[in-house]
Amino acid sequence: MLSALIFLPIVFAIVMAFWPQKNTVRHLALGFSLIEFVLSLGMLQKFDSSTAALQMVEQTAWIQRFGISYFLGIDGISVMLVMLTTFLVPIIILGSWNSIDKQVKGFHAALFVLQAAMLGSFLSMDAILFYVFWELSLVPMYFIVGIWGGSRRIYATLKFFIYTMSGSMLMLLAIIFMMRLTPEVTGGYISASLLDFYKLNIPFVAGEFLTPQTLLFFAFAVAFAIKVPVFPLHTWLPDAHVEAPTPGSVVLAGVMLKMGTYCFLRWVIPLFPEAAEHYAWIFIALGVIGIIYGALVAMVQPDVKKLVAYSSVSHMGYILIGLFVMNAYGVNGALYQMLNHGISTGALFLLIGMIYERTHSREISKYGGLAGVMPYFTIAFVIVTMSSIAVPLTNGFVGEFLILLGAYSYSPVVAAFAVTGVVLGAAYMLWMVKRVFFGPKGELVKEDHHPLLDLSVREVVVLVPLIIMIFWMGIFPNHFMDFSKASVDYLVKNKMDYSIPLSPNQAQAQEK
Amino acid sequence: MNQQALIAILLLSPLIGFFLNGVRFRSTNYVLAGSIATIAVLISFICSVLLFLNLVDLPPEARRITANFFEWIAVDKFKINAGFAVDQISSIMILIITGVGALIHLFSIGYMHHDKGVTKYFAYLNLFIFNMLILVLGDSLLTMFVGWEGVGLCSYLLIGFWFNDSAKAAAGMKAFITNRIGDAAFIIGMFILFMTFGTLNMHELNMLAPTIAESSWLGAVTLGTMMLFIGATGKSAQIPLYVWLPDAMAGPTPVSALIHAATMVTAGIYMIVRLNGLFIVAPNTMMVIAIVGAATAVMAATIGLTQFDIKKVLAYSTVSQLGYMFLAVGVGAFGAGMFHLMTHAFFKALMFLGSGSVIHAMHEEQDIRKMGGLRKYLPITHATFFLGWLAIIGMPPFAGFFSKDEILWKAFSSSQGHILLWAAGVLGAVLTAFYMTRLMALTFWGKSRVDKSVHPHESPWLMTVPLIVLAILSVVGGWVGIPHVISEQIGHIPNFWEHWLEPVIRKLPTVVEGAHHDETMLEWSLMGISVGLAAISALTAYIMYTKKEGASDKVAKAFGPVYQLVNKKYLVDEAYSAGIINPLIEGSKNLWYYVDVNVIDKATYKVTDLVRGGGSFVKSLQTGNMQQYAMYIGIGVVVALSFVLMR
Amino acid sequence: MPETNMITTIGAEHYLVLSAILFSIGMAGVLLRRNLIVLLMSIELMLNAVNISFVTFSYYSGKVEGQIMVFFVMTIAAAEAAVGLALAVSIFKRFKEVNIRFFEHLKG
Amino acid sequence: MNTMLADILLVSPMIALFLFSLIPLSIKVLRGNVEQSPTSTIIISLIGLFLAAGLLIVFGGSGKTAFNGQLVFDGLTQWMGLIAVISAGGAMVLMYENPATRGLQFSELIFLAMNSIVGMLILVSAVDLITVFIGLELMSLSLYLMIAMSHEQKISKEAAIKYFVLGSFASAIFLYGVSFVFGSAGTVNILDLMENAAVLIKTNKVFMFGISFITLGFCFKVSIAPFHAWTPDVYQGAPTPVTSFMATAVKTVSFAAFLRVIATKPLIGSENLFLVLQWFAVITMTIGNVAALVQTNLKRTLAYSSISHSGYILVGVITAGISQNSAFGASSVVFYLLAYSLMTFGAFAIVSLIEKNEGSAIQTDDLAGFAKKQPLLAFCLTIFLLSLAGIPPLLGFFGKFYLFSAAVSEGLLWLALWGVLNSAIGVYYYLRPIVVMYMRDGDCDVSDEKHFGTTVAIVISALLIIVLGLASGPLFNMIENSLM
Repeated sequence: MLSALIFLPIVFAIVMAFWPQKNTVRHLALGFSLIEFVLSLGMLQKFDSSTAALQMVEQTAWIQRFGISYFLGIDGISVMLVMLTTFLVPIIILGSWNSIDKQVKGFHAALFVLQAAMLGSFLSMDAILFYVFWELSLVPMYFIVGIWGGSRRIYATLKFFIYTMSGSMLMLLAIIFMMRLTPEVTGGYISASLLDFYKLNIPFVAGEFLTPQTLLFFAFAVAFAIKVPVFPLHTWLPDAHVEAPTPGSVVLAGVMLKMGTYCFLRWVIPLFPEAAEHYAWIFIALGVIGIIYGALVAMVQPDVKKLVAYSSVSHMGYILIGLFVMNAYGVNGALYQMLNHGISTGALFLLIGMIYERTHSREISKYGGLAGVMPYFTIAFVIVTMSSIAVPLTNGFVGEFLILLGAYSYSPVVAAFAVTGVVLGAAYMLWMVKRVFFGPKGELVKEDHHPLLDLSVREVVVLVPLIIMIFWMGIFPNHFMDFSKASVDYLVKNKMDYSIPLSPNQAQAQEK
Repeated sequence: MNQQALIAILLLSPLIGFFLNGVRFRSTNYVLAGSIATIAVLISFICSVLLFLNLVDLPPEARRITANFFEWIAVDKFKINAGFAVDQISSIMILIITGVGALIHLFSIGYMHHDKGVTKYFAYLNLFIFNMLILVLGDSLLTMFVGWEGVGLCSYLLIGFWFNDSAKAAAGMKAFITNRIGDAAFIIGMFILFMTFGTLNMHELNMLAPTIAESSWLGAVTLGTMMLFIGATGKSAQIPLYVWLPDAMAGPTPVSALIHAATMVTAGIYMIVRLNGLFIVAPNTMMVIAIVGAATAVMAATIGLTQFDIKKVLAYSTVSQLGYMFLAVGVGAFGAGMFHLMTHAFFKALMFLGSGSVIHAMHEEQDIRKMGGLRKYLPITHATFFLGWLAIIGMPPFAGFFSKDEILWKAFSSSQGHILLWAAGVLGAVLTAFYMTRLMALTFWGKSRVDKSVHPHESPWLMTVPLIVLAILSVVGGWVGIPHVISEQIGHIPNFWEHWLEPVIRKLPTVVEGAHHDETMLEWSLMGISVGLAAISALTAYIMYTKKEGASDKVAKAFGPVYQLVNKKYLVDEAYSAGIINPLIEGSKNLWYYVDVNVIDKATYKVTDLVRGGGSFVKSLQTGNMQQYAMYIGIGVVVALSFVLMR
Repeated sequence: MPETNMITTIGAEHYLVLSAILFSIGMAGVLLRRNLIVLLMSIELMLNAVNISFVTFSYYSGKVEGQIMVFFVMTIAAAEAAVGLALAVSIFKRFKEVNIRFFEHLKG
Repeated sequence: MNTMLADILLVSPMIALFLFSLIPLSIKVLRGNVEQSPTSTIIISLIGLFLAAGLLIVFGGSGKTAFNGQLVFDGLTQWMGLIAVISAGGAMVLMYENPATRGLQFSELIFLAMNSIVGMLILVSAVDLITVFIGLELMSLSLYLMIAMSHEQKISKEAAIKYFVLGSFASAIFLYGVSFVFGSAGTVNILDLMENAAVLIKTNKVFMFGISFITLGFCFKVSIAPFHAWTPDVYQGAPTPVTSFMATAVKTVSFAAFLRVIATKPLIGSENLFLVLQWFAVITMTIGNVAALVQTNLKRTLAYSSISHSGYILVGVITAGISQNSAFGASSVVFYLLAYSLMTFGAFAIVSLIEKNEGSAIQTDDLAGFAKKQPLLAFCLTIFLLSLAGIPPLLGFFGKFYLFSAAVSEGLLWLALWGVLNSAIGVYYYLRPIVVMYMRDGDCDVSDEKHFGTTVAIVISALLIIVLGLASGPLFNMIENSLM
């Protein structure tokens, strides 16, 4: 089942690459992505949300010499992110219907490979398999930004690739090092299985930096922190977002950034609990700085896409705090906020893409009074804005509130600083909305030679699911959180001695 | 009918109205839009009345109807239901909201009929009612917060309703962001309370509140309530966050009446009354509330003296009146605060609608210097406005008198009270009387200064009917809470208000000890002082602005710089932009420029430059001369050998 | 290795030192001379130094393999000389130049 | 007689190669110095290569020694020999289709190439230092001529003469070392040396002197800094097919011999030599990567990249040297060389295709628009470069993975750390050509010559890189088992 989820997109990509007809490529891609989404719904239906156990496990030996196996599994931590990925891809394809006009086949093939790699990173339970998918996801993204991007696309895509790659190189070394340690717990053989990694008890000495656990912790954490991105490592993100084509931005913000935060939860915290706890303050502090810094810098951006990119830095700061306070509120909230950010920022990028298609400009100062010209577009944009600034009954509120609650129970000071993001978030988003949509008609809005048509039917179809999700997730968060609660609560309770439980028949299967 | 279903209908009816109008927001059919919206609110009003009657049927201590529709957020110990409660306090609120709301909807049909966005307008208005109902019915702080932010959103949308005007859009934004500052504090307050009591349910919080007052400034209850109060200062426009409300007058006038006078802005007071059990054990918070309330009441009133925009005057008046309410709850007079909330809702809504009628008549002219003598053109408006005026300046037996008097008495007599608070209240009353009279005089009385091109005319019945209803309410609204001292004299009319609220309101002891008679005397005399001073003040204003031309200018000149300062609203807005907003924006630009571009990226480039420099160095070694290469080999051999053999 | 006396008899050390000196001369030649042909000669010199060293070791250890190796080395040296000269000739025919400083086009 | 036959069977691949190398040349001589069609030449030699590879597979990996312990035929011989033969075969296909090498003297070129391969096979199987030297020289001497003889090109002559002078210089150093080993240990057979080397290393400075010279001689051949300086010039100057030949086959067998000498464990028992090699590895990785970063010429970039890969492989060689009773390190080296040969071959093959005329220097920027004109080849080049950069799931990643995990398992964490840091630098210049191909507009195309064979070879390499990458586990097991 999970293999099908991962490899179906690869098959799709191959079919795409050799598809003979140029003009049906988009329809085909849309169909494929919907098939994938339906498949993931089927997976969701089979998913048992009452247990923290690893489900739908698939394990086959891959590189026996190193105990590397093709080991897939899903639990509450990953299930919703998988759904997010499969949910966003059809929307992205539909959303980029007109904006991608060269090498259409190549684009969709890359998109499917990217989807497979992202799903693979979420589902892998083997360190090397995970690493393979993790790195693989860079390549299609690299092409998507580099080929279909804006004018400084090459600079941006290289920056993106090298930043991320530098971090993950350290992680590779850390994985190798950890594999060396596994014989202690497996009874003599090397293993790259995450479950065996969890059993490791890596020595930790508080306060001393050069101890294995601390070093490994930072090797992993830096790799993921670059991806998230955490404050001083974030500068690739605005460039990548601004230069990426709309679908690229959506995937990047919607799913790829989540890979970083997801891995904090899947890898860093359970594997190095002492170090994570001991150095949590660093990441919480960086999260707080990220929130405030991202918001302040977003406020003064002249480019609307860059503004949203910096808002991502701010939002990811929340998620980071939620993860590192390591209590049920924070972690549940962070996991939920990952979904929220995926949906609302994805929607924002789609909306910006739609207006960019019409005017070919993203400069805020050239807009103004758009609300009078494109009312439906404005409604959608304002709804998404509200989600982004976490107005209650939209999805953003639930996540942000829980994260703040978690932060408060960790330390009121953290919450006090983090809560400024609530104000600043509203400030930069609404100021942007005001400048773009309200006021007298701006330079671009006035011009007659390209009439600004309101949303087309296709664009409405793109946006409606996202808007439905915004409210559904805001009003009935339990419908979504129930899937992850068991796993997250289990993780929070047992983080010092974590191991994903296996249900009896799965344990048997693993024996074999 | 099932109580829960009633609550559901109450809530959903405006929401459905919102959707019905929302999906066809471009329509200009104002009759249809207005009818849908008004009927939706009317249905809610009927539900409110039914619920109120149901509540009356219950025994006083069991007067509480709750409805839990579903579990909203449940993580670990943090469980919040989509739960709503109708009790003595909220039942009054929903009556006010739906009742006044319905009237204002009706008024709006007339007022907005020429506007292209009329359907959108009604959709927003319904959405506001929905959120406001959630705010008042929510039985936990978090559900209240949903409405709290929701009304903020609607306020944002409605203030910026005419978004083509940049200033109006900016006013909406300002309102939202200012409120957000309060909301941030509100969130922290919720956390403190949740961590302390393990629940956010307001009923439970009141139950769990300690019985002994907390004296420390850093106690959980004190801090928590203080944070909630900061939230309230945002929503209810108190110092230091009041600045958004005057700007909010950019919205259509009925909106000002509904949101920025009658309902939304009173949410802060409502919240405090709802949590009176908690606030009362935090005397420090109470003191701060009282002081802030009194200060706001006086300060806003002084600004009101100098304004020439009819809506701005009313706006500052609202801020001032809200200050009164905070003064009331700050001295522990929760019942009085609620009472003033209600009467204020009546007369301030009336005055706003009246001003709307004037503006409508004057073709969007809002400057009172260009009005005058409108009495003869707008008789109904004038009559209703006149009644409202009497109510607000606290002339007995109009609504404002009873509530304001109650507050002043409590400010004097409560254990939390102080003579200075009382004095501030009286000063506020005097100033209110003055500027309100000035407003009346400049608008309706005296000589007409109306521009020749404008031909004022009385508004249609759709607009005058709500005015009349509200005027009646402004007159009789206060009679439900006639103080004992008066009721004893005029035939023992029971104080319904106090009686009704008694089970849910905790009271502070009165400190003015002594014989019952002395107390009564005192109360009478205080009442006399305030009413008398207000009357004198009103008379002065009347003379100054109708009889003696130019007197006002002389006074203004006499005050000179002080007048300028007050006229410029104490330069608070300017101070905020110079002290906070501009530095923030400039600082952010620098942050972006220095940290992102010059530090982080530069550092990255430095690393790349270093690597590239290394590359260039290696490149420079590669001269192409093979003997040099052989030399490298030789050096390599020598170094390696000496290392291998020497050590 | 038999006992030797530095002063009275000519021993292995002397041969080895000679070999080292020759090797160094050859090395210096490769490093310093400009003429391609001299360079080739220097390389031959180095190889011959090796040969001396082989013979010395062989002689003093009484093992004959060392001398056999010299044959191999000589053969290969000859082949190398042939190839080297062939290159030199073809280059000279083409460019009329045997100064190795001429060949510095490939660099950087 | 039986031993004789056995020995001959063992060396049959070399014999076969030599005989097949004679055929085209003889035909040319018999026809009165008239060049026969290059197609038949290449077919004959490829048959020879296949035969040699087949014989190597059949008789190679038994672990037997031939000719009185001069040659050994074990797993290492077999694997390295196969890699060398196959990549050399690929290079010969390039020679056939590259305008710079496919000329009047094609049969001579092929003859030299085949004999160079014979030298390689001797090199990988030699266990006697003198035999090693002979193999080395046979390989190198042929190579000097191959570089020089392709057409009247100034830079190829220059490359040849540089390579020749420096190569001979290094050979002399190597040989000088051999003589000292002989002098101190009384034998130059590695198998014999193993027995008493551990003692000699601690006690005998002359022996250490010799061993160091030998090691440094190898360092030259595999272009370890600071002995690398010839590499960029020669790789750039040589005709691209010959460069490909050098960068893959020659490097592989040089490393094989290096590995055989070093992995004879006691030899690296000297702490100091061990440290020196580690430093060399670090310097090599760094120099290769940083210098590649600032190159504009594509071939030169690949040459520096090849230097940096030598650094990575040296890490593996060192690991193999110090590991006790484990073929892990050695297997990782073999695996890496396999990966490296495939991807380097592919990269050079594409460069060879793009070369329009003799001596055109392909700059990285010249690739602009290649993806539009030749999507398949551009895709393959992408695969090669990503594999070189170590992006999973391609073969290059697993090569690095095995190499570094071997290093980590032997406690060489800092080398592995340095290696991964360098890989991050490497990513930049490996991505550059991809950027140019896909993201810039231009009209880069392959030359008009026929290029069917090269294309097939490229596609096969690309497929192998993907497939072997996914199936790297069993492959690695096979290698390790055969090296045990």
